[in-house]
Amino acid sequence: MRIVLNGKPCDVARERLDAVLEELGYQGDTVATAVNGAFVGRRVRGETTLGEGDQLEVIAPMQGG
Amino acid sequence: MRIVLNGKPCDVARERLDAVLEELGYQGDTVATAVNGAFVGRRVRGETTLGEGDQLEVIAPMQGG
Amino acid sequence: MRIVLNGKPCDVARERLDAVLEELGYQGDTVATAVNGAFVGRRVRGETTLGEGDQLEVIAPMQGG
Amino acid sequence: MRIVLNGKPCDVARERLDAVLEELGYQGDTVATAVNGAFVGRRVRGETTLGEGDQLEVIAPMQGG
Amino acid sequence: MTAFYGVELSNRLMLGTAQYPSPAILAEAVRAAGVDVVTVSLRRESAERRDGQAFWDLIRALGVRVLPNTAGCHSVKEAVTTAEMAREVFGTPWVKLEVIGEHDSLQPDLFGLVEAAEILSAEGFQVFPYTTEDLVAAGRLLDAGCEVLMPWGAPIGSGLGLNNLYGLRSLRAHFPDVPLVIDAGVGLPSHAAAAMELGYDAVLLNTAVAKAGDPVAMAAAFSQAIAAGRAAFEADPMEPRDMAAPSTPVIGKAFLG
Amino acid sequence: MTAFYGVELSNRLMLGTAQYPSPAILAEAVRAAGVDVVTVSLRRESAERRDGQAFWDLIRALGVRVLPNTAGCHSVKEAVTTAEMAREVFGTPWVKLEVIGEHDSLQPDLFGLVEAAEILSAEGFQVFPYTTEDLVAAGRLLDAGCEVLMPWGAPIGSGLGLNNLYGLRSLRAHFPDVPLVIDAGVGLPSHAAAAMELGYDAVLLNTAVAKAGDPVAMAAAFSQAIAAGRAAFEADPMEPRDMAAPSTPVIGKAFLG
Amino acid sequence: MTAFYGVELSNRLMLGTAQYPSPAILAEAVRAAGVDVVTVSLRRESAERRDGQAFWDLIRALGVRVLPNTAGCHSVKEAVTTAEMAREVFGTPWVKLEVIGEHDSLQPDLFGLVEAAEILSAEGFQVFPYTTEDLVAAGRLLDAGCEVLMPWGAPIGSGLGLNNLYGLRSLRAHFPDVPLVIDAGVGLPSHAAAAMELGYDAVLLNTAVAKAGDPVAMAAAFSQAIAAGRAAFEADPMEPRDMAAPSTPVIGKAFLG
Amino acid sequence: MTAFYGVELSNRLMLGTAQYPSPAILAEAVRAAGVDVVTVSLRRESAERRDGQAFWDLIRALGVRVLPNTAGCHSVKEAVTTAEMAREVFGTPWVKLEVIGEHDSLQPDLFGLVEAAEILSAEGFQVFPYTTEDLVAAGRLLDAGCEVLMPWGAPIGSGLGLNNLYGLRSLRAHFPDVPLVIDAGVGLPSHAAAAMELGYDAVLLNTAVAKAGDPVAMAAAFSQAIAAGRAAFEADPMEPRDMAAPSTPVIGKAFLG
Repeated sequence: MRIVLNGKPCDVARERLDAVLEELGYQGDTVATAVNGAFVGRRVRGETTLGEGDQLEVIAPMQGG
Repeated sequence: MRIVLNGKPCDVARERLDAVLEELGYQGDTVATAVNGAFVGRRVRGETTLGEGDQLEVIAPMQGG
Repeated sequence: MRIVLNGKPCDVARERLDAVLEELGYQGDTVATAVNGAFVGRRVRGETTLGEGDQLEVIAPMQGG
Repeated sequence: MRIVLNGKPCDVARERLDAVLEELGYQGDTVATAVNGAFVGRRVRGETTLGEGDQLEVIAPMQGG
Repeated sequence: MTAFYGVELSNRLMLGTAQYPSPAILAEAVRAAGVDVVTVSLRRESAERRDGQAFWDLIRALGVRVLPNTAGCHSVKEAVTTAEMAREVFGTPWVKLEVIGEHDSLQPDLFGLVEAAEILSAEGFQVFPYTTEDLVAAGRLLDAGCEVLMPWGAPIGSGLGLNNLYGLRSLRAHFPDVPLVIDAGVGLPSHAAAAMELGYDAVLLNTAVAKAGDPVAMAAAFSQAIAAGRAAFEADPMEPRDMAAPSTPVIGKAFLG
Repeated sequence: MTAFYGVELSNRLMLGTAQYPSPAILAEAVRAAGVDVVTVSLRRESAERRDGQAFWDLIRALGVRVLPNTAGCHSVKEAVTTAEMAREVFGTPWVKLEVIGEHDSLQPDLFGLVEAAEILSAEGFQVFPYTTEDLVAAGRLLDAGCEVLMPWGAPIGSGLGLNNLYGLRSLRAHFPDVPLVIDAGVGLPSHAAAAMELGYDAVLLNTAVAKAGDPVAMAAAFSQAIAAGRAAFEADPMEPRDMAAPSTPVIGKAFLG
Repeated sequence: MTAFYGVELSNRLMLGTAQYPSPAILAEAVRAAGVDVVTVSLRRESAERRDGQAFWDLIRALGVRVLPNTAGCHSVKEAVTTAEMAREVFGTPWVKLEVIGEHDSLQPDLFGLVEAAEILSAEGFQVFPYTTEDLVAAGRLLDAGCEVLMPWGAPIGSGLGLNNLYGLRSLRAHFPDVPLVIDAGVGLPSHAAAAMELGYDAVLLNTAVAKAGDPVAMAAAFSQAIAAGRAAFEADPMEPRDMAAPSTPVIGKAFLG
Repeated sequence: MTAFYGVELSNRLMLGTAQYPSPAILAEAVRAAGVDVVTVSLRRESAERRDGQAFWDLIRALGVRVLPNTAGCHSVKEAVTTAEMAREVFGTPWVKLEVIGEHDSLQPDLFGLVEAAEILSAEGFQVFPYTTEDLVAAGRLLDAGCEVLMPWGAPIGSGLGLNNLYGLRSLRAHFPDVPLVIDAGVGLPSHAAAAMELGYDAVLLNTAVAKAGDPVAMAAAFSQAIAAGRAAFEADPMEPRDMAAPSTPVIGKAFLG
C-alpha cells in the first residue's frame, strides 16, 4: 500500500499505525504522529489503520525559539 | 402610556412613532430614532407603534472627534 | 589674633600654622589647609605664619559623587 | 617675477597688487585678495607691492551651506 | 491625489469638531485650516434645547463633508446602531467606526471592529475604521470591505505623537495602495508632518487643535505642516547618513595657512 | 518677529546655495521657499572661467540677503581672514562663523570659535557662530559680542535631525531672549518643525533641500513646515498626557445596549 | 518569585535552542546562562537520520524544563495539532502558542491566537501565547484561560529591542498580576534589562544569543542583565528629573575664591 | 582589562559615596556592588564634630581605591586648589576634575576644564576629567595629559540616562584606545548596560544607587548590568535588522493543512 510519509510517497506492507511505524523503523523513538492532518495519539495507534494515499506525519523534537 | 425617552420616563398620548415625535415636539428636526436599542428609520416611523415601557432614543448631531 | 577659620571669625594665640592647628584641636587629624585661597601643604605648615584676618580653611574627607 | 597665484606658480610683470590684478585679468571683478595668508583690502591694493615667491590668493563668491 | 472612497480631498487634514472654546472658534478653525472633512457625532436631543439642531446648522454652513463617528461605543451592536442612525441624520454612507476596547487607552477592540466593519460594509456603509498598526487586523478590515484604514498614532487625546513608529512604517509598507489616515494621539504639527513623511495619506485630529491656546492658529499650523510633510514625501528626501558631509564644496578653498 | 542683528526676516528658513543640480534649480528653490537669507561662501577665482562672478550675478538677481560662511576653516586665523575677505566681497558685516574641529563630524571647535568670534566682533562683524548645544560656550559667545547663536542639530549633511533634544531644549531655556538658529543636520520638514516647536527662531539648511529628488518642492516644504512649527509654538500647544481622554464628549450618549 | 502556571523559576531568562553553531555550544550556553526553561519545536523525523532523537537526548541531559512552541503555524488547526503532538512528545502541558499572521514581521495573528488558546486551554494545555501589546487581545487571552502572556518586543529575530515602549508599559499597568514575558525582538542585554525595569516577569530570546559571536558569553550576559533589571525594579529606582541635582553636598564647601 | 592610569579594575562600576540613608548602608552598598573605586570629596572640618575623620575611617575600612572629586568648583583656581588639598588628604594622584559651568545642568565648563587639566597634569596629577561628548574638548584634554575621559550621560543627578547617544557613539569611535567612563546622569541599570554595549570602559554613578528605595540591592544591580553590558560588547552582538527572521527553522515542518 502506498502512503505519503512526511510528504514523500512510501510503500508499506502493514496497515495498523503502530505496525507501520515499526516497519518504517521508528520503534522506540520519541515521535508523534498525525494522519491526514489530525493528531493520532500513541495510545490509539493500535486502533488506527492506514489506507491507500493516507498522509502520515511522523515528527520529533527539534531546535526552536 | 409611559415610555422611556432618552433615558427618562415620559408619558405620551399617541402610539405611532411619527405621532409620538410630533407630540414630543421634534417635528421637522434632524433626528434619528432607536426603539429598545434598535434603529428605526424615518421611513418606517409611520408603521412603528410604541408600547408601555418602550425605550425611545431620539438623537441628533453633536460635536465629535 | 583674629583669623577667619572656615568662614567664621576665630581668635588664636599662636601664629605658626602647625601650632594654630594644634591650638584649634586638629592635631592628628586627616586635614588639608589653605590660607587665603592657596593650598598650604603639610610639610610647610611649620614655616607658615598666619596674620590678622587671614582666611584659614581646614578641610577633611566627605562624601562625594 | 614669479609669484604663486591661487596655489599655482605664475609670472607677472608688475609689482603693485592693483596692477597685478589688472595684468591677470581680474579688473572689474568682485574679488578679494590675500597676500601670504593675510587679507589685503581693496583700498590698500595700490600701496601693496608683491615680491618674488609671494602667495597671492584671489577669491570670489561661491555656493555655500 | 489619494481618493477616500472615490472622493479626492484638497486637504489632507481631517478635523474633529469637539472641545472648542466656542462654536465661533470651531468655525474659524475649520476655515483657517481649509479642511474638506470634519468629524461629527451623535447624542440625545432635547426637544426644548435643540442643541443638535443648532450644531448641525453651524456645520452645514461651513460647507464641509462630515465623517460621523461611533465614539464611545464599546459593543458591535452599539456601533452598528449608531452608524445606522448617523447615516440617516447626516445623509452620508461614511462612518468613522470606533469600537472601543479599553477605558484608559480608548484603544480599538480589533475583534469587535472587524465584526462591525463586516456588518456595516454589507449594509453599504463606507467604513473608516479606527484601528491600530496591527497588520493582521488591517488585512481583515480590508477583507471586510474597508477601503481606508485609520491607525492610531497614540491614545485619543494624549498628544503623544507616533508611539510605534516601527509598526506604522510596516503598515505603510504592507499596504502601499490603501489610503492610510493617522487618527488620534497627534499633539504637534511635527508629529503630523512625520506621519506624512512616512507616506501616510492624511491625519485626523481634534484635541491638539481644540485645546491649544489659539485653536485657530493651531488648525492652520497643522494644515500647513501636513501639506509640508506630504510634499516632502513626494519630493524624495535625502537619505540620512551617520557621518557628516560638507555642504560647502572644499575644492578651490583659499590657502590662508 | 525675531530680529537678527536688528534685521527682521519674513521667513524663518535660511537656505544654503550649494549642491543643487543646477543654478536654475537653486534660483527656483530660493524663490519657491520665499527665503530672505541665503548662505554663500568663497573660493579661488580663475580670471578665465570667472565662475564666481556668474554665481554672484545669480545671487544678486534673487534680491536676497547673503550670509557668508567660513566653511572649511580649521584655524582661527583662516576663519578670520576668510571673514575679512567675505565682508569686502559681499559687502555685509554678517558672517556665519565656522571653525571646524574634526573631519568626520565637522563639529565646531568651540575653543577656536570663541576666540575667532571675539576678534571678528571687535572688527565690527555681526557674527552668526556655528556652535553646539554647549551652554558654557554659548555664554562665552554672547560675551564675545555675538547676538545670535546657531547650534547644530546633527552633523553637517547628515540629515539625522535633532540628535540632542535635551541639550537643545536646555539651550533655549537658558537663553530665552537670544535668537537661536538650528544650523546643520536637519533632514526632514518634521525635524525643522520640531525645532521651531521647541522655540527656536529659525532653521538654516542646505543638503536636505539640494539633495532631494525635487529640490524646489522640498524648499517650499521646509519653508511651510518651519512656519507651521513656529505658529504652533506661538499658539500654545496642549500638554501631552500619558492616558487617553475622549475627544468626543460622553454625556448624552444614546443607550443602545 | 513569579510563578508560571504554578512553577517558580530561579532564572527569568527563557532561552531558545535554535541557530547555535553546534549542539555543544547550545549546551554550554544553556549552562552558562543557568536557565530553567528552554524552548523547543518539532519537525519531521527520518527513521534513518534520527536527528530528533539526538537533539532530544541533548536537551534531556541538560535537565531543564522545555517549552514547546508552535513556530511557523499560520492556522488555528495547524497550531492546535502541533500543540497536541508536542504534548505527547515532550510530555508537558506547556505550549508557547504561535499563530503567525504575516510573513515579514512574523507578527501574531491575534484572532487565530485567541481561538487556538480557547481550544488548547479547554484541552488542558497551559498556554504561553505569543502576542502583541494589544490590551484587548490580552484580556481575551486571559478569558480563554491563559495565565501567562508573552508580548513581542519587536519582530522575531530582528534584535530591535522594545519597539513600542508605551504599549508595553500600558500592558504591564493593566495586568499587574499576570506574569508577562517579553518574547522576541530583544537584541541586547540593555533591552532585556529595560523590559525587566518596566516590571516584566521574564524575557524569552534566542537569536540574540545564538547569533552572537560568542553565544556562551552572550547567554551569560543576558542572564545577568535580566537579573539586574529585575533587582532594580524591586529596589525602587529614583525618579528621573529634568534638571541636575548635585550628588556631592554643597554645604561646608571650602572658600577658595 | 582596561587600565586607568595603569590600574586595572576588577569592576567597571565606580560608585559615589554621597546621599546614602546612612554610613552603614553606604558601606553595604559598596560591598554588595564589589566596586574597587569610590568617589569622595572634601569639606570644612570642625575640630569638635570631626565628621570628616569618621567618614574617612569608614572608607579606609572598605579597602577601596578613592577617586577624589572637585565637585562644586566653578573656577580653575578653586578646582586646582581643591585637587591639591585632595591629593594630600587622600594620598592619591587621582582626581575627578569637575569645573562646573552652569548651575541648572551642572555641565562641565570645557574651557576651564582644559586649563585646569593642563595645570594639574603638569603637577603630576592623574586627571579623570568630567567632560561632555565634545570631540574637540576630548582631544584637548588628551593633549593636556589626561589618559582617561569621563563624558556625562546626562546632567548630574537627573537619572535621564544617555541623552546624546549619537555623540557618545562618536566619541567612542574617535578615541578607540582611550579609557572612557560614563559619569553622571545614569538612572537605571539598562542605561549603564547600554553604555557598556557602546564600548565604554566603565560607568561612574551615585544618585541612582543612593536614592533608590534599596540602595544596596540597586548597587548590586548596577554592578551586574555593567558586567553584562561589557560581556555583550565583547561577545560581538548580532546586527539588528529591520525585518523578522524565523528563529525556529522552517524546513522539515510537518504538513498539517
